Amino acid sequence: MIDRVRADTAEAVAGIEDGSTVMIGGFGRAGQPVELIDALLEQGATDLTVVSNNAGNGDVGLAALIGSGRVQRIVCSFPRQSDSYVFDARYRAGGIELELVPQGNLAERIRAAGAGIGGFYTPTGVGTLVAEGKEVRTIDGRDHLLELPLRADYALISAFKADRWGNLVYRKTARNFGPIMAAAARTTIVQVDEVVELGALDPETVVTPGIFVDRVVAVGERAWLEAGEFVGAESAL
Amino acid sequence: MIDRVRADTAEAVAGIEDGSTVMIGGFGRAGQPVELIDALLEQGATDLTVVSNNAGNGDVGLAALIGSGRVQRIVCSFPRQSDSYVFDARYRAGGIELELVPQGNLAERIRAAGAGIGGFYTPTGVGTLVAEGKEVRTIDGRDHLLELPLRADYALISAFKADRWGNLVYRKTARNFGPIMAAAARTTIVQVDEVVELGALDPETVVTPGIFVDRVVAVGERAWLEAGEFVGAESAL
Amino acid sequence: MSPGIDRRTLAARIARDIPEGSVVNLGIGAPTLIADYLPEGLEIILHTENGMLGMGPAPQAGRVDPDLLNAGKQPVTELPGAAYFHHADSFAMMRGGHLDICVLGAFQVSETGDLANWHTGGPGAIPAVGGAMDLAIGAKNVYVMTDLLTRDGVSKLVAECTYPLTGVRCVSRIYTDRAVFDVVDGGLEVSEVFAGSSLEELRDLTGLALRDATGTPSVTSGRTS
Amino acid sequence: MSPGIDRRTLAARIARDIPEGSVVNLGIGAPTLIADYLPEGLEIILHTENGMLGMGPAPQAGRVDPDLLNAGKQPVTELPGAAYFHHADSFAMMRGGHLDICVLGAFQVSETGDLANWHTGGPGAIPAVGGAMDLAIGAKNVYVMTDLLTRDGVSKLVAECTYPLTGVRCVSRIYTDRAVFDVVDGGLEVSEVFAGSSLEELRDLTGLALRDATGTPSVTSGRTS
Repeated sequence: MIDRVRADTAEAVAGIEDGSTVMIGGFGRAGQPVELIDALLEQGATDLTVVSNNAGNGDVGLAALIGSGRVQRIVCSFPRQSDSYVFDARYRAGGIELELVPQGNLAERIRAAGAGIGGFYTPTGVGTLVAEGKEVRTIDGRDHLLELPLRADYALISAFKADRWGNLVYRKTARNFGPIMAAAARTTIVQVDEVVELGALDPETVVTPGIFVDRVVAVGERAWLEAGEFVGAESAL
Repeated sequence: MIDRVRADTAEAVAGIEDGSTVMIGGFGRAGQPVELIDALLEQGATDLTVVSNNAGNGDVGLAALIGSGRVQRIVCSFPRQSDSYVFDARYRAGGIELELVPQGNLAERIRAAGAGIGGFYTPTGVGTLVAEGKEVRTIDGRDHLLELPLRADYALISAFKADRWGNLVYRKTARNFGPIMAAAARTTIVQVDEVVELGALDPETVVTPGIFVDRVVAVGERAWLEAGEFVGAESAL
Repeated sequence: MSPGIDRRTLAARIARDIPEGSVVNLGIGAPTLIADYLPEGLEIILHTENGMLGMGPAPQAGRVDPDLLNAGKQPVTELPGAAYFHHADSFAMMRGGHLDICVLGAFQVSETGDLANWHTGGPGAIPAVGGAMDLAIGAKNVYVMTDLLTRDGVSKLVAECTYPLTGVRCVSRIYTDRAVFDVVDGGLEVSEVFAGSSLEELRDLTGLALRDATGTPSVTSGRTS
Repeated sequence: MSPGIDRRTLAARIARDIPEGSVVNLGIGAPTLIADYLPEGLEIILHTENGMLGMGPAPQAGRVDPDLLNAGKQPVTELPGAAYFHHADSFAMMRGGHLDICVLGAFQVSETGDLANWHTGGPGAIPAVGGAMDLAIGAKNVYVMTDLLTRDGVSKLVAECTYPLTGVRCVSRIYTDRAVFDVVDGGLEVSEVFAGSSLEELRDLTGLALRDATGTPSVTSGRTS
């Protein structure tokens, strides 16, 4: 029997080595695997390279991981936000290396890693600072940059529901980087609201097939989903 | 009001010019837009380049279009099948040009066209006949071929249901090339079993958003779907 | 007092140029205001790069869904006809030329349509580009919404950008508080001047040789078939 | 009479080497038979390149769904846990190295693991490659299932392929009606000889310097975490 379900988040993140490259899903708070990041904080791996769209918000999740000094390098598109003070301070102090990648190139590089594409030509970034050091090639009269795949040892992502094979469905804009990160990492770890019976997910609507998933952990349903009322949920954004 | 629904298949294929490149969805019979191909036969456009996985089966659909002499060139991965006699005869007589592309490179080239990728490096085909004339590049110690996007003037595809914005859902393995061809063509024409009200398709399960679709035509529900019984359907394969 | 129109008036002005059926991405900040002025009853589809078409307005108080955000991480809603997709698919839409219009803010726009809107290049500045470069090169029509002058009174329309670029020759139209400019071969054309400004004054403020096209109706191209 | 085992016996033999949890693509033709011998109760996930994981056996008579086909365009069924996806995603799975095993037919396999299985190269032959090249370079383990000899008695295992290649150095194991061969650095190893054959005879038939590894247990690598 294939059973990718883990008992708790500690078991889900077990074995992440120092020096690993870890992709972390989410766009702002939506889809950010907060409970897995907390478990990674607890687990202790250090000298990490993190690939994520943002560089953390407030003091929790990715911001806390960065604040702990365990992230050596971050690859992202939008580190600076109104509440990214933890990253900001560390970056200004020279305590973290930043590779800034336009969001679409970030997504496509992650997709390329999962899809076995050795590299691709993109018009995004031509003539800008992010083109520095990159091959430029004119195709059909338009300049393109060569971009290379972005792989990871681990992906930590958040989905809505999973079955024990690791098939995933997401919810609204929390889908964002989940499907492509799941395919780009050697080991993909997913937190979900709920694990359902095999066969309970409609095969037409599975977004990430279990082939891309290694470990699944249920972190409990969020009260605001159950109630259909989102009073006070603003503070969770 | 955005309304991409057309009254009939003739209206759906109107305006296809001689010399057009036309993508035709389907893998075998599944997802093949038979009614749209029939309408294109009737419409009369000639000197076509067709992009499709196969080169037609039996005497109908794509085979009939090829048999009519209106396809000058075909780009596909698997022209020869047990019942591809129409293509076979025409090819042997020098009446149609063939560009053979491995199926994964075909799919990825179509995807690249829709995704604005100028070209990509793929390990598929290295050291084989299909590598002839192509740039080889070693990336991370592995040889790759440079492949370029495959665009079309028109895509004819088949889906299960649509709304008037052109949002599409597919059914089982009939999905195949539909989503990527829809994005790769300047004008995408879709036949569906049924057009449903805007809002009737669950936004989580829309596979092709209407942004990729220009014209939709309902060709009627297939009796075997209604009945849930597929007696005699073998003959339709 | 400023002789220009205010942001909301400008947002409403831009909204009038968006044809029904367009797929539009409104950038973070001021361009987001445009959504409030899209004509009731016309179907215009909003794209947000974090994976959605058919985005609706902000939710009512107490109805915030933390899984449903726009690119500025603000809560939004879902309209009938919406669709969700992942980030690679979302940026494929942009890069593949499927968006009709995007509206972005700017630090500077050059008279050839170069855009600078992501980085001051100053020492100590933390760069953050997000999806701006992808939008700038991807949408069929890239519009800029900005004040003509910085707070210090310096023109944002320039002969050549001095800030780091977002994209090269990508902007097609610039909506400012004083006038609307189109980027054409050979420079900028003024298609409309708002009350309180004049073409002479605009030439003075920008130092650019602005062509007068105020008599010509403007055209927006959309997906037509 | 042939001294080799028959196709169904060979299919059953291959099925025994597929560990639970593997994701497997069975090529068109003989390899499709393997599905019939996968051990009941073990979860092995079948991939079909036309867009499905979790493919089940052929439907009962009268229950054919024309929208549900395998790569050979034969009707199949859907198992609990299945998923559908489009062609680019399906081949991304292969190319990205996510399939554990594929089993392909062959015209020729070289002792360095080159595979020829799509084109005789003969005049008048119509080439058709399908997904073979993608499978050959993509799956973690590429197995070949074939008779050792052609109908004319010529070995399909060769020093170098003379037919046009499908992939270079891609095959890891060859299951034939006479023996099982592993491609290792420096040539072919025989891990198992079926009744009626001997290593000497295999060397004679193939003309290759086959190493004897019949004492060593064989290993299949799968996704383990």
